[in-house]
Amino acid sequence: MLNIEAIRQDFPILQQKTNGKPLVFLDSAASSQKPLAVIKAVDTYYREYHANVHRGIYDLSEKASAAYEQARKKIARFINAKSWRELIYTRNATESLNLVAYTWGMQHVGPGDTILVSDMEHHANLIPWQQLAKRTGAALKYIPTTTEGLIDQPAYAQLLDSTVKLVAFTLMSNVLGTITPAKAMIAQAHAVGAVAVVDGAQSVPHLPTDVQDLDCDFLAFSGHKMLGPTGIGALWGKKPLLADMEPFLTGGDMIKQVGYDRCEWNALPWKFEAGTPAIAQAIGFGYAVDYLTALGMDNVRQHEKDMVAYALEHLGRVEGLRIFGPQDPEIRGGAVSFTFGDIHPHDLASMLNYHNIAIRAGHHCAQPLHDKHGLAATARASFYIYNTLQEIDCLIEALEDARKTFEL
Amino acid sequence: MLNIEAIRQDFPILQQKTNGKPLVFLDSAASSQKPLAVIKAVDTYYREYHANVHRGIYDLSEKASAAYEQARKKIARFINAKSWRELIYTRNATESLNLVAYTWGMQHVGPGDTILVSDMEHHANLIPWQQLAKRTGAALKYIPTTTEGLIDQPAYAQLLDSTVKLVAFTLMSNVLGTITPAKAMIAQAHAVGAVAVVDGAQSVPHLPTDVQDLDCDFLAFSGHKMLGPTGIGALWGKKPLLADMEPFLTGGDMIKQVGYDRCEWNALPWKFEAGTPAIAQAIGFGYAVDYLTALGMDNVRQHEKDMVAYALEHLGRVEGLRIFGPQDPEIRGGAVSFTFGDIHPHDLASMLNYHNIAIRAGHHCAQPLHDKHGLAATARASFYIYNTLQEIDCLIEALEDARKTFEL
Amino acid sequence: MDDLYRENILDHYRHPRYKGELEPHTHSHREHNPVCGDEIQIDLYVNGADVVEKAAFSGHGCAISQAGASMLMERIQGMPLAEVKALGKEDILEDLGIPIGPVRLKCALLSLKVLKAGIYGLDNIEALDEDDEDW
Amino acid sequence: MDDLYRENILDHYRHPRYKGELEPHTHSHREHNPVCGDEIQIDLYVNGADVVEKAAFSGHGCAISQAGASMLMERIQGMPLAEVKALGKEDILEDLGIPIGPVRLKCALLSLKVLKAGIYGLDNIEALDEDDEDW
Ligand SMILES: Cc1ncc(COP(=O)(O)O)c(C=O)c1O
Ligand SMILES: Cc1ncc(COP(=O)(O)O)c(C=O)c1O
Repeated sequence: MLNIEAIRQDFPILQQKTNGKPLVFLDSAASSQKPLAVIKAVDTYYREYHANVHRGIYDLSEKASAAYEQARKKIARFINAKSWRELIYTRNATESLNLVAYTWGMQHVGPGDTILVSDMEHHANLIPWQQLAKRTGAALKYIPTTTEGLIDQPAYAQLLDSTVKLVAFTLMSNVLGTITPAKAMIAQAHAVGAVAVVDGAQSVPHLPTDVQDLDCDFLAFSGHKMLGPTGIGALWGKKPLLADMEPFLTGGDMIKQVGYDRCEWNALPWKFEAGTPAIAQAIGFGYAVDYLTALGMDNVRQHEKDMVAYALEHLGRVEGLRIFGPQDPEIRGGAVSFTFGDIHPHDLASMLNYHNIAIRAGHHCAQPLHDKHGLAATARASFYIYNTLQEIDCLIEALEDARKTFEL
Repeated sequence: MLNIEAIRQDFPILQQKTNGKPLVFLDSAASSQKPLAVIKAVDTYYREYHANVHRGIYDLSEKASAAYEQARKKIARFINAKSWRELIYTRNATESLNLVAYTWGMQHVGPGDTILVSDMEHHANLIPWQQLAKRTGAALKYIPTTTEGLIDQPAYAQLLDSTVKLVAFTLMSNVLGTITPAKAMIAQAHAVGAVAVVDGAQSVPHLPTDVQDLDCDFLAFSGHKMLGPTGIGALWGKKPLLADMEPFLTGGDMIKQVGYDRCEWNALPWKFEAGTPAIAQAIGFGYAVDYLTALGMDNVRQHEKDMVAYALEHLGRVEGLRIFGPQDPEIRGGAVSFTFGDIHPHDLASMLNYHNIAIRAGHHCAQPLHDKHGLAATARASFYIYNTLQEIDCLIEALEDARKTFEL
Repeated sequence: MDDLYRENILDHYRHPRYKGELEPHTHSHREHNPVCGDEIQIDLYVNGADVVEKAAFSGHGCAISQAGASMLMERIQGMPLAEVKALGKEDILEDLGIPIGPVRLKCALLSLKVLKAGIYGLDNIEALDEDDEDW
Repeated sequence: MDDLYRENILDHYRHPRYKGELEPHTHSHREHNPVCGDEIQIDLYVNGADVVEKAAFSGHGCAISQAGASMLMERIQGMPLAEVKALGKEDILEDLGIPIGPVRLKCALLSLKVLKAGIYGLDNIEALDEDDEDW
């Protein structure tokens, strides 16, 4: 069990009040808040040991390099990687997915091949594949989801044939909350010889992750959604795949040897990290992972289930409120998207903001999914380790206020 | 004139002592230290107003978005851009250069075309062009530099013909210090219809920059070398060029509209910023630019000239010490590379580290240039706004100590 | 109650003025804001003296965009075209009379953009956006 | 004086033991560390009893890599091949007897890598590196 009150003390931003009202932050699916341990790790880095990494032969640089690589190991262990060499730092999950598309994709996908993507993906796990299909002449096909937001399994099975080279899908939808049956889907993809790319942007922060058990080929996630700094993310990939891939960005640090007309790439993971990296951010990411590890990801998940169960029950009772996605907390995460009568989600978000409640409104970077459901926008409340059941009550109270204002 | 003592007070790291010795940090060409204003800007961001940007309809997100975009305007003005829309955030100069290679390069360069690059470039402004040449079938040719490290102007003029589509060169060498005659070189490139890419990683931190006066087409630079956080850099480009370019990374935030099989890109600059950006880092970068602007870039440059003049004179008198690059402080920046007898630069750096003096040793990510000069490695001392003439004296004293140890 | 939704705005939202299409019209333009799904069409009838004799809007969207459009229609009835062309952001914000953050600003200004694009005959309202905002 | 350059190391650097090439040899391998330009070749003569009867190194580089190579040569003269194969990082660091940061570690370990690559017949010492260090 998480001690939420103790956790809340670690987050300076939650101590703020606006017009006497505490902040009710229900937008962690977009980006989480940061605990003091992470904020201080970054601060201390700049105050005490900043220097460029890897090449410096002086104490500061050695200390910075060690911390940078230490953080990588923490993050790699957090997802149960086989080796820290499989963990590549990126800016965010988006860059991680683009990296795979630009490298593995451009090397292995061609005309006649198929790329499979679920139809509920975030733009980050959709547009890179559209672009790859355009560049290579491959076909891009969509794995349909049911009205409730579940992967249409028979349809998926049918789409899988020998032309499929790559399957990409989210482990947890940022709109519907759906947790996909990733392990089975990956095995099915492997059975036809396809590589499986998992978007872990929502799942890694909220669920225990074990890439060896999942057996996926690539996993993308972001630091900022899991208590870490902005500007840092990760791509995990299986070593043999990464080893065979051409580099993505090129420049300093990713080479072993450079001449005027040839280059030899550096060992993994540095082959994929060109230029001065996000050093402070990587270190902060490591502290974020420490924080989550100390809480225990099973506990993090349990708290989320409790929140979602409460939200589904109580929000579900609000008249005129329509919740999207699976109704069973066991197969969904803490992003709860909804509409409220005909109040435009933008108006709803503005109203709630007046109550110092932060939710998101829009298509949440999943416009095709919204189009498919005939919606321009939804409102979304999402939860994390610092949220309480009472905050859901606050949300409901504010919704009732909106009902009055808009004469719903 | 800079008040160096006052400036030093702003840098927490310079207050440290190791074994009673203050830190003599002479590796700012690799990465600069950070003033309190920047450290605190990042810290305050996380404590008080972190939220994902652009789409949030609540106070935190609006505040974060405003600060993120405000920083962009500051940075754009710092280099005298025509519009803030020309300023794209990247991770670092390396990513900026890769962005140009992957987008403008892939769209406009083909077989039979020529890419021109100086032979003293940092790997970041070299390998992306090697890769582009390889991918497109274009020829990559090198603008030679003289033994002193100056652009060989007649050779450059001769290389420029109608096949040249892109010319890329540094405005200030990170090894030799050379300030290239960029404005003239750009005009010459334009005269044959080529686009001019300037690597400003070293120059933007150290010199006043005016992209409208230079008339370059693209300028790449990094925040971390100019007092800013790690994990943030910038690409500036002329609006018409940027507008015609395909996006680089794709995903959230860089689109206007997304369907299952088509996309419409967002307006500049966001078309090139996919996913959750390095928000805290961009804001910190803005504060770094404020700090430099308050000092005045003319003063920053003057201090550097004073440092270099002193270094060339006094280091130049050390027996057995060989300095590379131009001897005239007017045409060089504050990176001073040297060898000292036959002491290996790595040994030199380790020795100096013992005196708490941080210099760099190696090929400084310019291996071909080192090969060309028949060197495996050099030692490099580099200066910034917080360095004093006395620190050069410390360096010289420590070098004399190394002479004794190695019986030079 | 929320400052953002003062009675004035809610009133325009619930009871929009000059809502509908105009026939005949001299100008008609429609735009869609994909981010929130707001859609506004504005029809004008401009007479020989270059005066907006009639104006009407149609479409749907959030309270801010709809109230903003309704207020704008009120404002421009009988207005010389030259004055319409001179209308700016400030005028819309003045009408709404509330502080508006960057995301909602797009909602608030949608009708003005549609109006201007209609008058200037531009297909793409983003063009206006960009030209306006180099700094 | 710098801890890193204790008399012991400087002595090996200035007066390297077993420097040169071996003829005849049973094993010879050379590697180059592009980052610092260090280059080391190690020649071995291993007899029928699988004992390193003779070992010598050649090449050039920084004090750490050269002293490290010299010390390693001293250590392995007359050593059974099985023991040579069992040599590790720690042994080299013990010989050098000083704390060594990550960049200089590459210098310190270069000779060990050349030795192992020579014995195992690997072209690429990086392979050893990677296999060694998944964690
Ligand atoms: C001249 C030059 N160009 C490019 C770079 C690359 O900068 P970054 O590592 O920040 O991408 C550097 C920094 O080392 C440099 O000195
Ligand atoms: C499911 C999913 N995938 C990918 C992303 C992209 O993450 P980022 O913006 O950090 O790159 C997000 C975040 O919005 C997400 O929710």
